[in-house]
Amino acid sequence: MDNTRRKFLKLAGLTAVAGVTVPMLGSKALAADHGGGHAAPAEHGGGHQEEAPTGVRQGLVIDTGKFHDNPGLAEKCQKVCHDYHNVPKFPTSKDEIKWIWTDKFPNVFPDHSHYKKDDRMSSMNILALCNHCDNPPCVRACPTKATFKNKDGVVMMDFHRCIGCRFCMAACPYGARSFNWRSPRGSEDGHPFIENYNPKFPTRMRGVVEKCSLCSWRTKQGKDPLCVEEANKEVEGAMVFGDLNDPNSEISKVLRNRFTIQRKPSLGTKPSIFYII
Amino acid sequence: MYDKGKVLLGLAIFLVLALSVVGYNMTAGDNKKPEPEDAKLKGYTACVKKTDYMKSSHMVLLNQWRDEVIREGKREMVETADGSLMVEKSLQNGCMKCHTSKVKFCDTCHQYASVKPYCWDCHLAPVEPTDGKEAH
Amino acid sequence: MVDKILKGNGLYWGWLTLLLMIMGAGAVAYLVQFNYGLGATGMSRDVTWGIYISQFTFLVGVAAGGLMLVLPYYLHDYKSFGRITLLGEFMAIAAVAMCLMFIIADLGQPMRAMNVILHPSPNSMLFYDMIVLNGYLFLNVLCGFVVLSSEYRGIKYPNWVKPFIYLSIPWAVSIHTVTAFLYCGLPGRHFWLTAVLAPRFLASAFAAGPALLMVIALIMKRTANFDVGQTAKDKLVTIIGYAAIINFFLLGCEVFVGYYSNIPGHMHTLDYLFFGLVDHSTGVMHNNLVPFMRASVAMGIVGIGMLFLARKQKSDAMLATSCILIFVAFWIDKGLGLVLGGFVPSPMEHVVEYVPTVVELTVTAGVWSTGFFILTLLYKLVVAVKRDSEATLKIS
Amino acid sequence: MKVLRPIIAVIALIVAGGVLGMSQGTQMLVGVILPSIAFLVLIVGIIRKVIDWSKSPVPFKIPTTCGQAKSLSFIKEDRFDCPTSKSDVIVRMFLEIFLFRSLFRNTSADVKSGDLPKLHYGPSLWLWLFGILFHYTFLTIVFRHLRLFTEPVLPGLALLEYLDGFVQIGAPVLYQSDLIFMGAITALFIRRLIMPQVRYISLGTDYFPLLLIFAIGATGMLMRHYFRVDITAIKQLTMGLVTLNWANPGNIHPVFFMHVTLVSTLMIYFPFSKLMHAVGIFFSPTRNMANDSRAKRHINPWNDPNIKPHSYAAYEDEFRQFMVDAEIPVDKELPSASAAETTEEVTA
Repeated sequence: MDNTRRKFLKLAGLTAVAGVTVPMLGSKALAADHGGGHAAPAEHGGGHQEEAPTGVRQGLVIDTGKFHDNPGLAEKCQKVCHDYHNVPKFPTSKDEIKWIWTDKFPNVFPDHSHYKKDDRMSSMNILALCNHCDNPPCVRACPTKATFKNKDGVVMMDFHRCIGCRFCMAACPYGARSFNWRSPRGSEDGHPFIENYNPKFPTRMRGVVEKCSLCSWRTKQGKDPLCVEEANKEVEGAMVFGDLNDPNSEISKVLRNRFTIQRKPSLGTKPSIFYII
Repeated sequence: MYDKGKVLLGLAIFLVLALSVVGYNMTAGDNKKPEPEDAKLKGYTACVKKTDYMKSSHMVLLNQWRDEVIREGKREMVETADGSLMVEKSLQNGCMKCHTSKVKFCDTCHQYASVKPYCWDCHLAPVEPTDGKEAH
Repeated sequence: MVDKILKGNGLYWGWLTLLLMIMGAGAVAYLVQFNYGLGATGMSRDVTWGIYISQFTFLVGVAAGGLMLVLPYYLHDYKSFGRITLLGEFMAIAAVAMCLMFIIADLGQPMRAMNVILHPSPNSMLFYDMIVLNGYLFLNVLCGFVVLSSEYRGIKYPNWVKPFIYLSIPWAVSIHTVTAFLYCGLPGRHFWLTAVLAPRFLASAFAAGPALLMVIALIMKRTANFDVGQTAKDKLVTIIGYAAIINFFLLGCEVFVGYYSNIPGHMHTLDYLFFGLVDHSTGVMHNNLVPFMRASVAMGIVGIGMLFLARKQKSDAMLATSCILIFVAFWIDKGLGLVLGGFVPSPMEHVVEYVPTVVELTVTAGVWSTGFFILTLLYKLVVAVKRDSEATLKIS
Repeated sequence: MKVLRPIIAVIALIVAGGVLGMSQGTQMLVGVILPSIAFLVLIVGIIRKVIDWSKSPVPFKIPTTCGQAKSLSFIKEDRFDCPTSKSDVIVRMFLEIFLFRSLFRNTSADVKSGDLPKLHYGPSLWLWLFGILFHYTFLTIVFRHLRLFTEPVLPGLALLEYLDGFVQIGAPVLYQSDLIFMGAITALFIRRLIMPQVRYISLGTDYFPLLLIFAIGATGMLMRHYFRVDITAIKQLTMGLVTLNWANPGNIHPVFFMHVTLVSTLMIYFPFSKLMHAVGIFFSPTRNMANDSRAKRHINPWNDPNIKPHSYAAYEDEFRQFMVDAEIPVDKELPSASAAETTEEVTA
């Protein structure tokens, strides 16, 4: 076989690795640009090592106002996520599984005073999802390393390894984790829990914990997470995804310019999800 | 011979048990080794490893891929054994692209060897054209 | 020695048969749960641990409580405990066995349980819990059987076992401390997030464990004609009583911190447990556990009073009643309130209550029966060997 | 060292199997011909032995008892330790075969030195424990192997495999029976080596089967977990064996042929060795007889039918005169003269 061709292919493979460098340059620009085969440096993490010694830390900014002004947008985000990831819908709330969902402001931010808040805010439905904490208690609690923080700062689940002890669920202060109380492949009264299987993504089996993975399978390719893509499709800037440790990333710019809050910051978990109120 | 009846009965039971395996297979009919049906995707001429290796150790490779992809974030593609093309490190989106039928490819040998991997508890098999419904 | 469990009277075999039947029902219920998934239980997305883990927590205490029976004999050479020391060790074996069964019953993927060893994660408290529980089981099996078989052989236990006995004493403290750390290291669960959780666990354990043993000893006095002796019982009363008082003192500390500081997170669960809590988003009052928790406090206080009175009046019946009261009080306190209360309110400030299902209760009954089955066999052994050796002593 | 020769023998077998399994030419020999012959030897050998045994009479009734025999109504009888009926014997045999009961009753005596040395008898259960673990896991493993000898695979085997590999460790999954099996046989072997009195009575024929079976287990586990041989090619070969449709083995790793050589050796060795206790247990007179010698007459099976029973009374009748002459006391005196006369008169 042609040696140069082999080398080229290897290089092409490495562009997938280089995908992690994508967010640091601003996800918008590169998401469009992707596929052109960046000749990015092969080394993981690229060149921002000196400026941010902690490496990549992917995060999200959610502009709650934009969601409030566009009712139904949050539900669309949830649908695109749950559809793609084969998240089942159970008839009983006890069995419920959700990766991204909405709840009222006082429920999402119980630590913040709700007394004499404006009507807009108290009626707001806030998008909630795994906070991908920089200091995740769930990862600390997991006895098998089935949940762990990856190199991008994303808290991941390895469904193959989870023993279903639910220690992480007790540890998570954000209620972001769901357990497969029963088989997601089943059905009740003729209604399958997963209406349309997405053949590109696995389902889970009963007895494991699952949650949002910040679409790590996509972000590696330089794309935004599904919810971000969906939200921004309708309302520009409703959600911003990027590397929090890169001062030049769009998300860092947003965070510098806007007032944002995090959920339960007093617990020291350092969430990577920020909310513009 | 003492206790003739009992001894002969015992021997008969022993012989029947010992030879029942032969008898079972004689009556069970076709017991030839089935050949997995292979449908390669256009352009692909080889798998990611040699056939011999894949036959004996595909589960090891799959486990290795799983750890690399999920745990280490090494999602880069791998090239086929003859270096011709790249394959995604994924059971659903890689392997099953070429081997489009779980029933005809995976199950043939697994059934023959009585192996029941739990891959398919979570991973979705491609839709089988024969019966039209999803095989999961 | 082991063959002694095969000889017993009708009562013995009848009791074992009853236990076996409940165990069988538990096994069937577990199969149902295994096939359906943990959804067969009353646990939910918000209350993720139920009666299994709460029983586990309580039984770790019972196991650790064995320490209070072992320590005086081995460490202080307190001879009156000669007959109950082994009972304490064997109670710990049965209790730890139940703990392990409850953990397995609670796993979503029990077949992957070995992952805890295959992928050791020293950052997880469950990893240490696995080590200390299995270690404690090993230590008690080793020490218990070596000491018992030495007695059976009419000799003093060998010296090499002494370090293991001494090790088992701090180890008993460790099992309950680590189990408390499972809870009190979790941010965002205010009810558990308290430094006195481990001391409170130990206090209630040192009361509940010996209380159970006292009840069993009184039953054995009647059915097996095996008396642990008045001195031992009197000493046990002191241990149970003071441990129970300390537990209530620590509970009082919790209540003070919660209500005087007036921090909502610290008050919510106490409110829920003793008065009921309203879910702000629905306006519904939730107070399932209130009668239980109030009864627990009442039974505990009455039990402590009766306990000391029983000693004064030398009444076995009153002693048994008081011990049962204390045991049940702490079973509710730790076996229901502590674990279930910790999940209320949920991280999203919703109040979701938990009611165990029949399947779940049957599995629980099955595990308890298995524990009592093990306990019966072990105690049968102890009684038989003790009788033999004491008879030999009298002859010689 | 009596253990040395068995070790050498087993190593030689492993090497031979490996070498022969390396080339296509000899694979047929070691993979097909050898196991076929071995199976025949096993079957024929066992049958021959059984017939031989059944021709050997048990001269006396020797129903070894371990408990109170049936006696007066107020004495409690120990039914299964001293059975008097056939059904109780069946229970005793069942307990013996499935629970190894006589081994469970094993006791050991030891003297503990102290101020006063004490002799103590107590149960000794380690041998029973490792023995029963070894036998039952071996049985499980044999059953599991049926997946290679049946097509379609026997129903029920899948469940057995699932339960045996319930704890999902590794891929292919590790069987719990394999682990227990290897542990138990190792313990049985070590027992022979470290206990002086057992070592003293152990011969090469005691070590050899243990080592052989250990090697079978070890090669089997290596095959599954380390070399990961092509299982379908192996099943093709094994199915050829049982359908008498011998196929030329395909491309199979030599470790498989080591395994087959060792198993074949075991099958050939079996009928001529102590391993025949598996069959012999049915023939053990101390276990399979009812203790009814007082209730039923046991006739010595090798009695010559021409020799009639000769009772003492008849003997005395025959020799009374001589006995009286020799002044040996007799039960019945010689008929007195008068008595003789009256008799004669009556007869007359």
